[in-house]
Amino acid sequence: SGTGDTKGKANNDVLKVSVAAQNNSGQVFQYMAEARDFLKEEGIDVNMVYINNGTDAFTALAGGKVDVISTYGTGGPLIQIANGQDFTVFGGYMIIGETPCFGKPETEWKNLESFRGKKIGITRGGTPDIVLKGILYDAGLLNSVTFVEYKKNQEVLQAIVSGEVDFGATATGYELQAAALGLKVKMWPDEYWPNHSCCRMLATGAWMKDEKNQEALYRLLRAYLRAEEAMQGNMDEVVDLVVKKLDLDKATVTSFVKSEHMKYDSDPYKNSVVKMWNKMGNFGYIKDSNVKIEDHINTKIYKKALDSLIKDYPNSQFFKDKLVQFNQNNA
Amino acid sequence: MLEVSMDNLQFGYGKELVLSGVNYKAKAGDFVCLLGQSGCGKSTLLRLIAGLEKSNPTQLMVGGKHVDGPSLDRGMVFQDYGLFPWMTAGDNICIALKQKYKDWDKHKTKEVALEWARNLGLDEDLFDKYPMNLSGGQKQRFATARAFAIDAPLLLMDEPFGALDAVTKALLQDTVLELWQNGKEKRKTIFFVTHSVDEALLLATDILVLGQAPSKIIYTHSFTEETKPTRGTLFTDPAVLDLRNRLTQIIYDEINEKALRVKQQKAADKSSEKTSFFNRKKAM
Amino acid sequence: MLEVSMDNLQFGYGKELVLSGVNYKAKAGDFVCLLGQSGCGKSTLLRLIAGLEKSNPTQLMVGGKHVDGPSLDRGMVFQDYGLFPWMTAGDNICIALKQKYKDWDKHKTKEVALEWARNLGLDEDLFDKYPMNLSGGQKQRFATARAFAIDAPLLLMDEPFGALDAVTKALLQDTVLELWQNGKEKRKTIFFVTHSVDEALLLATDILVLGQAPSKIIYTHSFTEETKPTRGTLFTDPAVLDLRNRLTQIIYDEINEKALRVKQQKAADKSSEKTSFFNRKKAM
Amino acid sequence: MVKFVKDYSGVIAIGTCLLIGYILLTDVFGVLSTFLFPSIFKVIKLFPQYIGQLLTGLISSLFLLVTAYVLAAISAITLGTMIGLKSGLRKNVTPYIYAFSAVPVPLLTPYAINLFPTFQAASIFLIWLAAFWVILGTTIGAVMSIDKRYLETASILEMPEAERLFKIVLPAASPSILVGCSIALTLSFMMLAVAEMFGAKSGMAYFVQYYSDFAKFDVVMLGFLFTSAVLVLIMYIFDTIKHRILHWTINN
Amino acid sequence: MVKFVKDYSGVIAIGTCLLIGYILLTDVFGVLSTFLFPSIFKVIKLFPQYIGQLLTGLISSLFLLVTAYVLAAISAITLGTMIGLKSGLRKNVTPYIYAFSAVPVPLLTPYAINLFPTFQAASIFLIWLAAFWVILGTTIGAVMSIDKRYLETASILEMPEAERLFKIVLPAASPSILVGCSIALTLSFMMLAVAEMFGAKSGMAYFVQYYSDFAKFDVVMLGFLFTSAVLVLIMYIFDTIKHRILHWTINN
Ligand SMILES: Nc1ncnc2c1ncn2[C@@H]1O[C@H](COP(=O)(O)OP(=O)(O)OP(=O)(O)O)[C@@H](O)[C@H]1O
Ligand SMILES: Nc1ncnc2c1ncn2[C@@H]1O[C@H](COP(=O)(O)OP(=O)(O)OP(=O)(O)O)[C@@H](O)[C@H]1O
Ligand SMILES: O=C([O-])O
Ligand SMILES: [Mg+2]
Ligand SMILES: [Mg+2]
Repeated sequence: SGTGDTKGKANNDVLKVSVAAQNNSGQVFQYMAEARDFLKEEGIDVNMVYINNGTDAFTALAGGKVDVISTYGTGGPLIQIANGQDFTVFGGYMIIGETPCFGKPETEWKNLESFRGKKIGITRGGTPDIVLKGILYDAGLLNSVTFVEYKKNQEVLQAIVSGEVDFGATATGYELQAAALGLKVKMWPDEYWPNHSCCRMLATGAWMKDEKNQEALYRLLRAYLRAEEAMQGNMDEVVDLVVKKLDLDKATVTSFVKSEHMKYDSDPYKNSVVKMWNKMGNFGYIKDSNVKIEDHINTKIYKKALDSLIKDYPNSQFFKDKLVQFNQNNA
Repeated sequence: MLEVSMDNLQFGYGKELVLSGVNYKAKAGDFVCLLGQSGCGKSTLLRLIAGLEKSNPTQLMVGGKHVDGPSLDRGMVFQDYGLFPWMTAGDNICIALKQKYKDWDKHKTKEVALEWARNLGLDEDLFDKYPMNLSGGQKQRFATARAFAIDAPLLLMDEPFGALDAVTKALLQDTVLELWQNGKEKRKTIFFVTHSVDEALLLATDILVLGQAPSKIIYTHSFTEETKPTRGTLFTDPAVLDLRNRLTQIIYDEINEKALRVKQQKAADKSSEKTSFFNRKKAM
Repeated sequence: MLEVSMDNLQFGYGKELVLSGVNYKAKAGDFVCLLGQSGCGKSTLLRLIAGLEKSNPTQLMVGGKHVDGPSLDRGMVFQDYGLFPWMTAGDNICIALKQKYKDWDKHKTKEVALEWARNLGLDEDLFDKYPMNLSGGQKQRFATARAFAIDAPLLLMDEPFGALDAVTKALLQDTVLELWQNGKEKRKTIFFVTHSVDEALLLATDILVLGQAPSKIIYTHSFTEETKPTRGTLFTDPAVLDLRNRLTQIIYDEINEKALRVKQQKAADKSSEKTSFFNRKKAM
Repeated sequence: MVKFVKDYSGVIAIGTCLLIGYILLTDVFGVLSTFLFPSIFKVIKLFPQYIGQLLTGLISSLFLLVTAYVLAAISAITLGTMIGLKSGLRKNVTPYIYAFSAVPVPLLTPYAINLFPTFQAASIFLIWLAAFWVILGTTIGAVMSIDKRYLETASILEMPEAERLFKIVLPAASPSILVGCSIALTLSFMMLAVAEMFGAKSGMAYFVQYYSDFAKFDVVMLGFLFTSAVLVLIMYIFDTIKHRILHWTINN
Repeated sequence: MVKFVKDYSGVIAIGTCLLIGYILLTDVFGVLSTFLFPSIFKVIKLFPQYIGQLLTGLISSLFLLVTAYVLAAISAITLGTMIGLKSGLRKNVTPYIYAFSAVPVPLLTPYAINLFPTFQAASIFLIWLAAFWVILGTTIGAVMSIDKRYLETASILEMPEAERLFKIVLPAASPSILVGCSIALTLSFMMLAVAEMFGAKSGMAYFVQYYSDFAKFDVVMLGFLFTSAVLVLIMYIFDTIKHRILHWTINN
């Protein structure tokens, strides 16, 4: 199948892959790979399809309308898998997203205990929801708080402002808006649950059986890994790309792209996924499932891409470090 | 030129009987005028013949066959005209012509429609008006023109000249007679409801008087070719004058009998002292 | 008992003039019958007096004031009845009574409505029927009963007895006359459109004949208390017979003149050879 | 019972066909995705387990629906009648009615949450808004095209405004207004999908969305069936009322 | 120009009032949240910057709208006429119409994505569905209540089915059907909010949703204003056509 020696020369048997993503989360690897021509070099043609609702995206993936989904968190896809969808995690996009828990300035928050008896606004099934519930479950507080569900992060913010809820957790990119509404970040979930796993990249198992498709994913991951390398120390360029692509102001983009609570990472992070799976079982998001999550994580393609890159770029410390990280997190 | 036979015809809206035991046979080519008090069932009878109300298969036959729905064979002028308000008056005639004469082109259809309108004293400039912008008599004449235009062998006309001034009415009566007579051996059969005894005398070969509800035929009169009144003899021939008085008297008696019945009913019900209006009148 | 004066009254729908130069003054208590060919503008004139069409402030006054909208002072019977189809026939009378006699209770209102219906020969069991289930003549009589019930000083009636049989019509003519005469010094002013010269002769104190469009008054006749015909003198008094012939002739001439005009126009337009129907008739 | 079967034989026949069609497409030939279109037998078996939740959902949905719908009917019919009767007013406000109705209700959620004190109020507002536009539109249309003879007769009787409205204008316009009301009712059900997406803990659309988020499409299907049954029942009641109001228009 | 101002003086006056009211509520007294309700001046200034995106959005939205709407109008009027004319059929299918219309269109996105080959087809389906229910409902209602005299006259003339349909049934029912069509048009706009949430790269509702996610509520407001202007324009055209079709009902 794939060869490692595509370096530097345009591939003439270009493979196509369509990737569904939320149009409002920065597709940084994609932007960078485009900007640096990595996609062309790797012989992969990515068609981005923007779908704003997880369920719609999962349906599109299951029905073969798209080949890959990239930014729908971890929890949503795991629920689908638990219910019998033939999805497989083969890579990552962010290991932690910037998913703060907000509150009004006057609302007191010292530690997890401060949540007791309070109302927390979330968007159901989103990463902030699952991570927060996981943390509260471990702290034995899950049954002592009331969760109020919204469909959009905007609505969560408005609900905090209007006092309908005491706290609210949102997805990436709302920090400045929250500040504009006079809200303050009260806690960062990733401080309580490091590397909890955020957006995963998935494809269906059936689709991935085809060797040509494996080759496509392999090329995609190579391009994205190269993009990830290129991003190191170049976050300003990333910010500019996102500003241009998303028509956002620089301050907003900077706030999440450069945040210490945001880690872009293409590693599948099998261990984190399994941990989240187990926690979701604990607090009831996954029930009576006889699915083995390990069957739905494929780390081989990523490993192969990484290995080939180390071979192609023997001088890159970055890829070597990625391998170390891989070995730690994908046991 | 279709014969119509009613054999113990009975009909009611819901449970309430309107017609009961109506027996009559109109020969093909007869011109039958229906007289009768307001509300006695004249329109209902026409609707039955037209096939707009369901009748019992054995009780009503037209041209030897049971009537089981309306058809182009039976032209009708409705008491309330029934013009399509979304078409010009002229198009109301044209669409009828189009059904009958499918091979005519637009031009020919319009020519003939215009001719019919003219025959009924309707100016060409009314042709393009919508029904809502016509006077009562104009609407009525367009409806009549439409019925004439399809040249059906059986024509059912429900007070077609009720809204016309005396002169226009007289002219149109002549037109109908002419139309009917021109048919020669293939004369149309016409059922013509009117509230004017004179009109009936002038037009009919046969006059029927309908009685109280549930209504049956309480009087019939047939003219022969010789006895049929004309405009000349209508007010002079003693036989015709006598017939006019008889017809008027029959309707009058029928109305008074009903008023009496109502009054007795009421007296029985609540010994009301009020005298019915219709009883106060001793003579017209 | 409202006087009506028209001073060079002019009116048209859009650009087309219907009435032009109508001059007339009806004294309070007059019973004015309007005659005229179908489509000449009789209904239009009544609508103007009723305030349903806008007239020029100087051209039409009722009771000394300009008409700028309809009012309870002017009862109207529409040519097409205008009953509310969502109310029973009886409720159509009751709702009118309620507007005029606001203090009456339901029972009293219904009693009076029933009385009016009875006066027009309508059975009590028709009272609860919906208009769509009534015969043409029944609808017309309910509309008349409604107009009578509000007891307006000015009554505008557009062919109110057009759909009635001869006997019922005669009885109702008597009722109208009675109603009008009973008013004594406070007699209603009545404008009554009819297409029957006889009806006009029997009812009117004043007869107006309207001419061709744009229409004006082409003939007027007033009766005095003594010369006013009755049912007895209608067909015997030579003066009345003469007047009837005159009126008929006027309308006839008017119609023929128009037909001639149309014909000449057409001849000029396209040298058509067709003879107008209205010209073929030499005499009625 | 025999009569019932006879009266509804057509309905039952169509239902049976639909059912068989679905079974053929799923269980038998597996044409449809089994994930989104589960076996109907599986769905029915879930009923006892979820009936409690469905009923709770029904109650909270009905609270939103009834409140919003009644408010919408009253406000839209009142306003629509006014606008429909006054052609001058109509000409002037029509562009604004169109302009405001162009704003997609589903995108107004942040505004609703901001402007209203509770999320229930915001939910009611969103349902109200959708129903309002529909009833307003039909009412204006209906009132505009009332046969002018009726209004003329009313003005000859010098009816007071209120009586004219309730005895003449509304009855004359009622056939169209009621069509609008029935569409608005269906649309209100649709808007539950928007209104119960925030701040709700139960509700018929919440139920569907919730299990859809958890990829339990058999339960989702149960929710759809339940919602449909509820609407059919409500529409049956609505039609009975409508039939009573409109008996004077019935032709056959 | 003078004539224009005179004809539309009421419209302009109302517009001015609304504008002043908004300015008072925002810039002057700051009653409304400045976050969600930005200064109108700020919004207007954004116009040149976003006009390109808005126009691209307009084109892709119009493609969805026109396709879905035309299909909905044709299918719903055809079906509605059939059902409205045949009272037997009507009785049997009505419960199913209600049942299917109860399913909230916004919750059907996964099914649409699954069943249709492309995202665009799925989007069109969702808009179609919403418009379809509305037009179907009004058409059935309108056809049902056609004055039976017209049908009687048609049957006396033995009109062929097609002619009866186009010359009698549809014209007689057209006043109500067109009210339904105009509501359906507004609703189609609303459904853009659902249809452009997946697979779209531009569109009027996409635009609003996109900037709403990033809390750029000034741009969102611009999107609303633009959408409204488009609908007002479309409705103006629609009303002109409607007026032409219905000239025979115009009373004043
Ligand atoms: N659709 C209907 N439903 C119930 N009753 C009706 C219906 N149509 C007519 N009737 C009743 O049947 C009787 C006969 O009505 P029909 O219209 O045949 O009378 P008519 O002789 O034509 O009267 P007119 O001379 O007044 O037109 C009347 O008493 C009327 O009230
Ligand atoms: N709304 C309208 N718009 C345009 N023209 C009209 C309108 N109403 C009536 N007309 C025309 O005005 C003329 C007078 O009509 P009007 O109804 O007053 O006649 P009429 O004397 O009452 O006739 P009839 O005896 O037939 O009822 C007619 O030629 C008619 O076509
Ligand atoms: O993008 C996130 O799922 O937070
Ligand atoms: Mg009759
Ligand atoms: Mg008239």
